[in-house]
Amino acid sequence: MINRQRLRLQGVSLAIPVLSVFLALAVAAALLRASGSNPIAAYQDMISSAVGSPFALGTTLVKAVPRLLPALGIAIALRAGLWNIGAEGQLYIGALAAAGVALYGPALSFPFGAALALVAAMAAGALWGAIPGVLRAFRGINEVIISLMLVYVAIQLVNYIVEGPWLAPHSTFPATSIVANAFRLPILVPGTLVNAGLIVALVAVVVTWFLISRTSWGLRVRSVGANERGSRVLGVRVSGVVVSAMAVSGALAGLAGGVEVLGTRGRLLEGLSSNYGFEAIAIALLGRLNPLGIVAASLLFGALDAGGAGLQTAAQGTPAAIVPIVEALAVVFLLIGLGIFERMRARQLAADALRRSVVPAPADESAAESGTTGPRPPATGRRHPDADDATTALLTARKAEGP
Amino acid sequence: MSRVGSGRPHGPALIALEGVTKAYPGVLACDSVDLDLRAGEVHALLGENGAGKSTLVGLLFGLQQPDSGRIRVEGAEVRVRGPRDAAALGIGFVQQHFSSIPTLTVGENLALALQGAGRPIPRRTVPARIQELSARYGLGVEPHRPVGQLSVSGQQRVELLKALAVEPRVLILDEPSSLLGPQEAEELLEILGRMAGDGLAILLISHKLEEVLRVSDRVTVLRRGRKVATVETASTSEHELGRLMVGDLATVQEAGRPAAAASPSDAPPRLSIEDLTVAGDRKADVLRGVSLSVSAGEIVGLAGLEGSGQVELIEVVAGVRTATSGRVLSGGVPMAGRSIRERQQAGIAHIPADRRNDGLVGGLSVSENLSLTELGGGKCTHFGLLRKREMTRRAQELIARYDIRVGGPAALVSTLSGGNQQKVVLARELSRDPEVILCAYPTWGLDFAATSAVHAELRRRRAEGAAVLVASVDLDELLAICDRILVMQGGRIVGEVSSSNATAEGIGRLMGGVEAA
Amino acid sequence: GGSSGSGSGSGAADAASTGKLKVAFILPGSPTDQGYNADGKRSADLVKKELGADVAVTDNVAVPNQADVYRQYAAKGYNVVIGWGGQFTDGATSVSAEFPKTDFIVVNGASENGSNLGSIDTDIEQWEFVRGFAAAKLSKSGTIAWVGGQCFPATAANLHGVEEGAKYANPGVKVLSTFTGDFEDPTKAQQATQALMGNGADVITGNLNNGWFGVYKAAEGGQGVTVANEWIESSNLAPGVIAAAVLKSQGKFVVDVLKKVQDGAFGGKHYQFPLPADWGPALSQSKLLPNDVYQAALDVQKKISDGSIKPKHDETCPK
Amino acid sequence: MTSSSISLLLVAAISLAAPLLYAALGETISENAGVINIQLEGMMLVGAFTGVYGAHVFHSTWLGFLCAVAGGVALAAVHGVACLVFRANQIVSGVVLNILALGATSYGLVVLLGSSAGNSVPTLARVRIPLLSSIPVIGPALFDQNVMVYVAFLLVPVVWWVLRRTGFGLALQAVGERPQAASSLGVAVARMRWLALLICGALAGLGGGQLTLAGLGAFTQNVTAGRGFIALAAVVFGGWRPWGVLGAILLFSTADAFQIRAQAFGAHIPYQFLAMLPYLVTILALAVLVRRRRAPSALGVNV
Ligand SMILES: Nc1ncnc2c1ncn2[C@@H]1O[C@H](COP(=O)(O)OP(=O)(O)OP(=O)(O)O)[C@@H](O)[C@H]1O
Ligand SMILES: Nc1ncnc2c1ncn2[C@@H]1O[C@H](COP(=O)(O)OP(=O)(O)OP(=O)(O)O)[C@@H](O)[C@H]1O
Ligand SMILES: [Mg+2]
Ligand SMILES: [Mg+2]
Repeated sequence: MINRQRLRLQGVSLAIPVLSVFLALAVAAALLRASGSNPIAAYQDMISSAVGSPFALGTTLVKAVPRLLPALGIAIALRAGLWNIGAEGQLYIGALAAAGVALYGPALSFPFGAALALVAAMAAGALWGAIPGVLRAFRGINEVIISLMLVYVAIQLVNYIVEGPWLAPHSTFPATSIVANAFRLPILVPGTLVNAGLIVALVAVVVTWFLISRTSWGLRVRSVGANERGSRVLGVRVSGVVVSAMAVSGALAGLAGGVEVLGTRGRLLEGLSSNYGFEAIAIALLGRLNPLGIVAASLLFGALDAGGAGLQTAAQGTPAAIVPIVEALAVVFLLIGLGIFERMRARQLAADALRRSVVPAPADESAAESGTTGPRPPATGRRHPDADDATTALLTARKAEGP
Repeated sequence: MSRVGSGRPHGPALIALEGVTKAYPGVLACDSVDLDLRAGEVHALLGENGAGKSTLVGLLFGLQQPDSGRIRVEGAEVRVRGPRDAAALGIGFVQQHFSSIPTLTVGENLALALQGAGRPIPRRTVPARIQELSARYGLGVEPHRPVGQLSVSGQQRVELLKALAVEPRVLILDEPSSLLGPQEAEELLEILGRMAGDGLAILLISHKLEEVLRVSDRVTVLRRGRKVATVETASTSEHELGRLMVGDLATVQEAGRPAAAASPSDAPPRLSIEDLTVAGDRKADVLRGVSLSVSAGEIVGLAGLEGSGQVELIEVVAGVRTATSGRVLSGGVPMAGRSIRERQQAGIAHIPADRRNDGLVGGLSVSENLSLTELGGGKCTHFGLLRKREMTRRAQELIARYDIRVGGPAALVSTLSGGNQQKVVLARELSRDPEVILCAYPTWGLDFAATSAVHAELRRRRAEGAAVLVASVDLDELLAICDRILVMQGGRIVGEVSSSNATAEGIGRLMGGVEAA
Repeated sequence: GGSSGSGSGSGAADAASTGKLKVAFILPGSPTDQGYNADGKRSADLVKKELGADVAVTDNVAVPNQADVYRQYAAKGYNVVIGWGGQFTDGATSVSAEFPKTDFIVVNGASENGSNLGSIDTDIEQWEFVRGFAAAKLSKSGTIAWVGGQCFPATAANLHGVEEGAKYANPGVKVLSTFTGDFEDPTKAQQATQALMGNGADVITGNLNNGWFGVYKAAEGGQGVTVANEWIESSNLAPGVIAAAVLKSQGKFVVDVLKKVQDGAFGGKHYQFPLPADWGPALSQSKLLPNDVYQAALDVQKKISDGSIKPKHDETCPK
Repeated sequence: MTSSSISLLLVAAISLAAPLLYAALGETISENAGVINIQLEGMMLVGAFTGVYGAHVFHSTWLGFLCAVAGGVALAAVHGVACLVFRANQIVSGVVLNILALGATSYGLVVLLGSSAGNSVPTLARVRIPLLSSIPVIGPALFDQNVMVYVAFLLVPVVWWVLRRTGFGLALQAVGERPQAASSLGVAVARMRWLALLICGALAGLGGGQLTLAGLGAFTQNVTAGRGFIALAAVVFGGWRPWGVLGAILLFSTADAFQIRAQAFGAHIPYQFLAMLPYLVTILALAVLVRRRRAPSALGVNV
């Protein structure tokens, strides 16, 4: 009985993403019809350019990577109770550093050149991310504003560099020269666009998971995120954690910039990122700050982006804006679906408790709360998704921002 | 101590709960509970942590809706959908967790409460209303101070004021005295007695059996969401109530008085504090020239009203707060300039007053909480990597040793009951075998069984030669475990008594008497 | 239509065999911008009209997505895919290698591969010289202004063309210039224009997209301030201030190059277009533009096309 | 700089501040009630669009403003459904609604306003206040602007008064600070949050409308160009209080008005660095004038 219910909940949880994409497509179909396009054909093209062939799948992966890396970083910052809104800027600065090393750095041979450029990208991203961290830790200044303001500064800086000092000779648009092969991330799967950036991203997923859950630094980060004041009382140097978490967060975003320059684009140019760093905020939270969840969420965004090219070209007569509309509606419906799911689950658990009269455990033995007595589904201790926990933690941390 | 109960003959039920049941996801918090409350009585509600007391009274106030069962007011079935309904029915409520908005002033909070109860009054008249209520019940508060800046007892008074402002017929109080000093608690009990005398029905939740015996007319005991019994106070005893609550008293360690101060040796004190001063956030200094010393094998108590500086003193020694002047020496070594971590390594343990916010990290697991102070040094980590297996093993050992009732090391600390949370703090701090133990309010909000466990552990540590400094507002607690008690008032030490010849009344006068000046 | 990476140029061959040309345009921004992207859309319409081709347009293609869109069109069997702007060079370069049977053109680019990738550009300073000349003649204060978005070779050449033309008309003219950092933000452009007007400019030129809306609004707030904008006659957008436009719509060049494609003479080359002798007026006329100024400007245009005036090509950004 | 150019700079600063001020005051109300709106930018953008569309359809600038309000409220309502009803994370919802707003207005621009005739509406005239407007230097900036600029600035004391002096404001803050406590005090938490959110939507919509109906007389794709984010930052910078928010916005808009004029005055600094100026000034001001106010405790936390 319980199993059947649990199965049903699992079924619902799997159906939600599918259903929400479907609903978004249904709404967009009306817009496509209204402007004279054939929705079925448009969607066929959309799906085939996202997942229809090995090449398409590769494109989805390539588009997931620059979202995945900053999202991992944002998740780390959030684990420490910090909002890194500035991943977009850190990404650009990372790209700038990678291009700088590749174009003007030492003449290294293949793996070393690319590796050095990636390290430079991470270092530069870390530096850009650490600025709001330092101001937060030592001056108590809200990291949200600083990291956001630094996005605009970073973009203008990159514009300056590619429009002026590093502009490629005879270029008709603001971009540097193509970097030498020793610095490129090579294509992994011939016949697709999948480059070694994917490996970098996968390594980053594992490393992030490892850092957070397997190192003493990760434990300090989670501790500060969950309770800043308490962590301080327990002897954690909070300022160290704040600065390092923001730096690591920036490093991951910077790495994304490096991967874009050395892998996908081959050079630094204006408009390198189309809001990857901002979308990554949604991805990190949608993935509930959990590396695997973030991988899934960035694949969703990557697929929607890759599908966008198919949809855009098929839907002649319909404004290209149909693509972001589908993308956003899919996520809005997903959010609503998850909300409905959480409600169903809570109602189910309360009903279980009533039906079985699962009595709270003896006093001072709240095993019932920690989910050990009684045949109850797992994970009941976590009524709120991690993301909400992080928000709560963040706000608790704010409270402790004493003089 | 004299009884302050109304002693009036009991009338018919003013308000009654019939078979109410309330389930939370995974927990049946109230299971067919019956309870009736009569005009003019003080009715106490007892039960261990998590027994369902707060949930039950929350139903009366409309904070939650029962899954089944009825609420009757003067015989008629009613639905209480929220505080506005409750106010209309004449129910006032002082919640266990303060329900004031800390950033708003006392006056604004009162205005908000009245507005929420459906009885808004013009903003101009609020101070006058506060004045009037304060005068009637002897509750001094300043209308223009933000509530967050008041001492805990001040906040408690604001809660009372808000409940009384709606002129209730029924007043529910959920652990109102847990943070009050003896004098204030005494005053509160008197007020309650007076109000019952005026015909109010009062429902009082408390963990202090002695208080319950003194003030109530009847007692209802809950255990694991079920009602165990309702008894006439006159015909019961502390022992019987304890048995009703816990079920089996044999598991509870008996709290005996300490043997008179073991051997006040001539050895230099383990912990000494010299002329410590801490400037306050506001005008008055928090600590003013405090000096004291604690020897190895001694428990020293710090008595005082909430806000008289005991907690701050402990925080300075622990390194959480910095002193403006003065010295702290541990084992003769000055602690100035040492970080919290370094003090921990120097053998100082700290059990903070606010365990949820200061002592634990709720979002982490039990084993992670137990390891947080052990990062580095190889016990739980190896070159910066967590030794998960070792952490789990150690956590299991501590869970067993300190009898922490929890599913396992991986359970989130926030899911533990208050008593078990406190045991996690104790286990973590004491597992380092500290030579100096600082505790503030070590049993705040804990039930009977948990309290005795904490006391027993502190006594055991003393026997092993630790120097223990305990701050508490609960004089009975200090009398039960301390060798010496220092009384603090307004940031100074105003007296010292040896626990063998002290009485609660005597210390209480010392604590409060000077303050009145 | 599946989009596989390599070797699927078959669609293009099919289309070619049916004889009807299929051309796709990829625009970087919004075709409603009354500027560069609108000209792209207009060029697409011209191609349809002149060549009877099947024309597809995709707008708002961000830099990171350009190659995907190129590839979609190539895979769908379009014979020619045109990227509207130099920033499409990278996408065209990579996809042209994957689809050898499809031709790729970058407008305002410089790439060529000798087979299926070529580009189109114009000697922009020759047009802008005419605009600069008219602007200086129009100015009563002797100060004109140029408002731009960002500075890179093409936009710098635009500015210098205007400057040179203005100096030619009136050696004592002052040409003020500002880059707002954003072609699209009309509020910034409005602010910049107001500032330039505050410094005495009474004729405003420039190089913007959506930013033009802000220029018009600012000019409307001034006294006797007029605007000389770009691409096509569009004085209906702000009849009170738009005195002239430099007519440099690139559709005609695209048609020319597409004809070469049809004739099999494309050859993957770069095509650079000077102001042609048969261009027609390079300046639009309006009631705000005195006829003598208009006629003088047309004279200048004639001298440019016959080579007696040679505007310099200068790509350097002002320091 | 001469006094007349300073005067012109101030005129520009004040009119640049107005749209930001509407959005930021709306956000101040909403954040005080615990609802964070990353989609402030999106609400401005939708308001900017519906404002122009409304003014075009109804041939009235004032009805245009009304439509701007409706547009902002509509996007706020989507946020409310996602977060207040279905408990979605407020940040995720906000980020995504920005994408939706940009897509939807770009779509609407092509479909509804595509023709250049539709995309040109009359703008508000300036209303010169006699005497006051002739005060040297500051007169024109403060007393020779369009009506909606005056309204924006008058809203500052109004919002202050509502938040600090009315029962509604008290309840709002209670909800943002301690929602559980507020609920037990009888405050209808959900209703208050909805109200605050919709007011924010209305004001953000007005801010967008101010940009297009008072400023440009047209809608262009992404016409807000990040101003919603600046308003969001101003709320934090201003310490969640109307007067602080006003200060933050004036600082930013003055720096912005200055940087764009610096080139016209012949400053030999690359324009990219000038464009950074407002952001750098904000960072610097924050670093120097440390004012640590904390956010409402329950900001972004669903209840
Ligand atoms: N909102 C809630 N959601 C889920 N479970 C809850 C909630 N509130 C209370 N519980 C659970 O219901 C049970 C009864 O809790 P309640 O607060 O009523 O206990 P209590 O008797 O007041 O304890 P204490 O003496 O510690 O205050 C506990 O197991 C508690 O964890
Ligand atoms: N943010 C911080 N707050 C408090 N202490 C810190 C902080 N960062 C590092 N430390 C302390 O600095 C030292 C080095 O930290 P780390 O945990 O990396 O050590 P480790 O390499 O794991 O050492 P071991 O191998 O002995 O476990 C430790 O004593 C650690 O507790
Ligand atoms: Mg309780
Ligand atoms: Mg370690």
